[in-house]
Amino acid sequence: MSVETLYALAACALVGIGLYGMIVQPHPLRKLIAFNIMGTGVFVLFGALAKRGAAAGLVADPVPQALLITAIVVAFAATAVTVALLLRLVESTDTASLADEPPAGR
Amino acid sequence: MTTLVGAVIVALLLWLALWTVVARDAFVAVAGFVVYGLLLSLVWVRLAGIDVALTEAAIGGGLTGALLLGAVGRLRATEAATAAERAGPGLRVLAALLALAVTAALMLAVLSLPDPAPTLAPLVVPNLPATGVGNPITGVLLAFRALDTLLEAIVLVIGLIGVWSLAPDTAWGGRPGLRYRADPDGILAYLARVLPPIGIVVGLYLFWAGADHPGGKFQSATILAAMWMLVQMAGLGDTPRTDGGWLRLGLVIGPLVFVAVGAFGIPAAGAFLAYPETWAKPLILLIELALLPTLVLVLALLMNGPPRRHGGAR
Amino acid sequence: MSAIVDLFSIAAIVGGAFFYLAGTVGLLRFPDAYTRLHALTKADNLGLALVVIGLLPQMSGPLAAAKLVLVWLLVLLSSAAVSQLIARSARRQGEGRR
Amino acid sequence: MDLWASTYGGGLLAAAVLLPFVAMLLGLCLDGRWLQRVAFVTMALGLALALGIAASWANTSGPLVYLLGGWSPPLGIALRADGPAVAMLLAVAGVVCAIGLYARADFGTPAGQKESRSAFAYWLLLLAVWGALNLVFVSGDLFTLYVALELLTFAGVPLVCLAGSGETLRAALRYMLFALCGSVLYLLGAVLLYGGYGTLDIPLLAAAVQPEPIARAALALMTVGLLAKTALFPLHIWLPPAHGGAPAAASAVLSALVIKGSWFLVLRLWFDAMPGVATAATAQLLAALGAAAIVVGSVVALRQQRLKLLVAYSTVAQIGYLFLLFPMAFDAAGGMGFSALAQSAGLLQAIAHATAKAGMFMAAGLVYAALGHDRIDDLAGMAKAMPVAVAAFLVGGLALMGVLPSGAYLAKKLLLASADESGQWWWTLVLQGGAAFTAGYVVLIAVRVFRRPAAPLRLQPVSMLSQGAALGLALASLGLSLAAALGPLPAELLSKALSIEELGTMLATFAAGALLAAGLARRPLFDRGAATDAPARGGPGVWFEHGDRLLRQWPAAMLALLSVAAASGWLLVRG
Repeated sequence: MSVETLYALAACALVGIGLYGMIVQPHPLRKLIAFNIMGTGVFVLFGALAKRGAAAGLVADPVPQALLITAIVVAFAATAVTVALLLRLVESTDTASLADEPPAGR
Repeated sequence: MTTLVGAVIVALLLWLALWTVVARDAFVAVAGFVVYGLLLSLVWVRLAGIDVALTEAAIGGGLTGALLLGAVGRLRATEAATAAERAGPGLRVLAALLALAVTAALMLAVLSLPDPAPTLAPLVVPNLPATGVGNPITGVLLAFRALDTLLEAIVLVIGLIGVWSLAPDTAWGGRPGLRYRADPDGILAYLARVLPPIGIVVGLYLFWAGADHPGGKFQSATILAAMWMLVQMAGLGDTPRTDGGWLRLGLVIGPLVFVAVGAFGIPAAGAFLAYPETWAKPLILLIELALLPTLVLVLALLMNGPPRRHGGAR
Repeated sequence: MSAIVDLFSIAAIVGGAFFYLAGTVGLLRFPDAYTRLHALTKADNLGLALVVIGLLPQMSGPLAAAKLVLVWLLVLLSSAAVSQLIARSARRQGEGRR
Repeated sequence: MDLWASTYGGGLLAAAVLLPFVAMLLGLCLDGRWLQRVAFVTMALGLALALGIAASWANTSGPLVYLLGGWSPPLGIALRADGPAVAMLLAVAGVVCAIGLYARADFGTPAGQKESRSAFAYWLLLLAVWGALNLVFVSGDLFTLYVALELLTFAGVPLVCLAGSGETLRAALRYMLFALCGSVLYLLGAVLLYGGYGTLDIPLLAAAVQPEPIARAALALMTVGLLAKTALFPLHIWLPPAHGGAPAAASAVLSALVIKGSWFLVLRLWFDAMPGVATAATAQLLAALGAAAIVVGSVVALRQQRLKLLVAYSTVAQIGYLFLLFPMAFDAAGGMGFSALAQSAGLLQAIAHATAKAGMFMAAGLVYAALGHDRIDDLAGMAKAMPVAVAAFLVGGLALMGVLPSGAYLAKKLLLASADESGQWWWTLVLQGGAAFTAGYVVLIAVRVFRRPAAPLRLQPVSMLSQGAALGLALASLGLSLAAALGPLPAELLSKALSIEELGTMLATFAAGALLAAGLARRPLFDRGAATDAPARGGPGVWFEHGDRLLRQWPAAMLALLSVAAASGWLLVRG
């Protein structure tokens, strides 16, 4: 098996691991970490595909690599916004629970 | 041999990811994620993506890790309550089965990928000279797919607007983050005096190298932002007021110059975001130079969080 | 000539790896923050030094070698500062006064 | 004709995308009052640009194309505007302008005051949403579309918690996390497509894709990711608290516009990027979820105590309608024989919903502003006290029901015709029955507002401009089919509009709606006493409420997400 395929398959597993964490971890921070793992799984898959696309004297296809840089920055922005939201939620309610608000009968 | 090394890295990576996801303690999970980010940079090196490795180490591992570490300390008190909501065994099994099914389907799809792989590299190489830059990734980012890069800068600014919008009304226009008071003779203050000059040189070097070698504005901006935050944390400088005119200007100068240069392309080269042949490299450098302050400010301010307090460095 | 240089590199890097291993074992096995730091900082700094020395003759030119040395100095600086901070925060939290 | 050449007027597309973003950047460095001025100037310019694009499109055969930087795909990025994109550009420009007029009262900065947090965030984010939507409509590249989706999410989420209360923060956080999960799935699909075909350009992909594992996995993942962002039942975990809790001017943006972005992308994927991969069976799944959304959303809407939450649940139901078009695109043989017809119907429905729902949220916000609450049981007398706002609400409701000559009426006609031709009679039932569910909550509110109040109402004055904007949008939705009939759609659809048969259907719809409202609402439809603290009625309505609450738990929603992904993947393979 080529190294690219190995990394591509590992990337699929990372997506699965991240999804599992998104489902079972109740704390939003843990969900955020799981989201980041899922995201990096997608990135590694793209990177492996880029390596597969090595041609014309380049060691890898530069287009996916450029897109990856964009995607990493976007994922960071997402993490920053989510962390700010979470900290603000905890500041104003003292809980980080995402559970449903009490049934509509306030 | 390479496959063996690859297999070891993959095994470690998956183990760390799993450990991070299932760990009981949030701090342990964050620590695991930081290590995972470092290991990931190694993966990028092995996947021949030096530019991506630098970005991942700087932003994905470094800034994200620091952000999470900062958050986890302030969330200690909330962990016990949410731990009570932990999924039961039945749900965990169901979740694992579904995640496994998705993984398996993905793997099947990946294994069915065509061979040889489709690639745009043969299209990039002959068109690169027209952009005047030597690093094909910079060529893609600032010429062929310049729109994405412009939008990405706008994404960051919108993210910052979103973070700022979470401020308490009373603190609006004030300074974000905590005011750090560190021992002026302590090691942190020492580090914050010694490291920034070196960091600025390294950051600017990465920026300059980006046109023709791995590196570029993002990696450079991350290092510069980190230096700024180091100075803040050592108590040597405060975070800026968020209503400052110069600060606001710095936040938007990058994308605005980008749009202006793009518009210049309409009369000069026939299309928005097109560069006249001989001017391509200077124009690209101009865009990158204008983006640098925006990126440094936005990255650092995203780390600082919403405005929280008035009053300055007393 | 090049074989001797290669042998030197291999020896130095293997030596560096050994110190890393020792440092990591110390990190995992030692009882409290101070002894762990002790193992980590001393052994890892020496390990890194050996790896860098081993790699120096392999670099393409003096500029690249200088970069490597710069990397080494930066790591030394940051690890010294960070271990000091960790030790101080451990003392503030009262660890090791049992 | 060369597929990859910029067309005349193509540059307007780049201008339409960049104008709101540039205005946002300028507004960021300007003082509060100037920010608002910039926003209004941008609205006027943006509306003019959208009209210009429509005019250029009408004068060109085929879509408008613009190659950014002169680089043609697959290396470069092309902006393209076909009929659906032009229609959405126009509709969004119109709705944004109306919302802007409405929001002046809530987020305006009076002379001499400093910039306030909420005004700063609202105007900048409104512009950001607009730019992101325009990008969604005209981008021809799947990765640029990913960035557009993220722009839309990052701009939409903070709008939810502008008020800053704990509950809205929680709603925003849920929205953020669930939407992020959706974006990752979308990006994963795009990555797979690049690995399979070496391009992310939509027309190039359409020419290259084959019904094979890689394309099927990509389509399933991307569709489900987008469904999560659109909040199609049972993935509506984040929608009711987010849309119900935001300030009305923000709810209108979120409910009318933001969810249309991800929905539009589903359309793009199914009909433009991968038409050969989508199957009739998967379309049935999407429409089945849509039908469930209509029933559950409408019934739970009837059970709400607050007007804004009722409108939010109405959005859950109306999103369902937006997915009924998918099976109608397929003919009896399983090919995409009716895709143009179904898309037209879907777009009409989307625009009708955008206008009507924005109007309804604005009306609910005005009621709240005037009364100080929006408890449905205490709305007696409002019809007399605030006729314009109440009219906006009810007209919007009628437009959603598909009363003549609303856009929803025409959309329903188109879908019914397609269902007949392709022999899918069961969707005829859903289409006809769905209107009755919508009628349910419209009748409920009508009965409540026309009651005589127990005590005279004391109202705060509200802006006339805001009321006018709300009513204008609702009327636009109600008159949409007239505009559409003047345009590209077959006029004979409206020819039988005034027949006895049609009037009978309408009356039957109202009657069925009244029965549903009487049977399922929290309180009897015509309870005389104003004893609003009496316990709510039980019965089948409660079961729906419980089911809805169960599905909106995080783990349940995530499991539903993965199950829908797995099911659509399976149905794509089985064909």
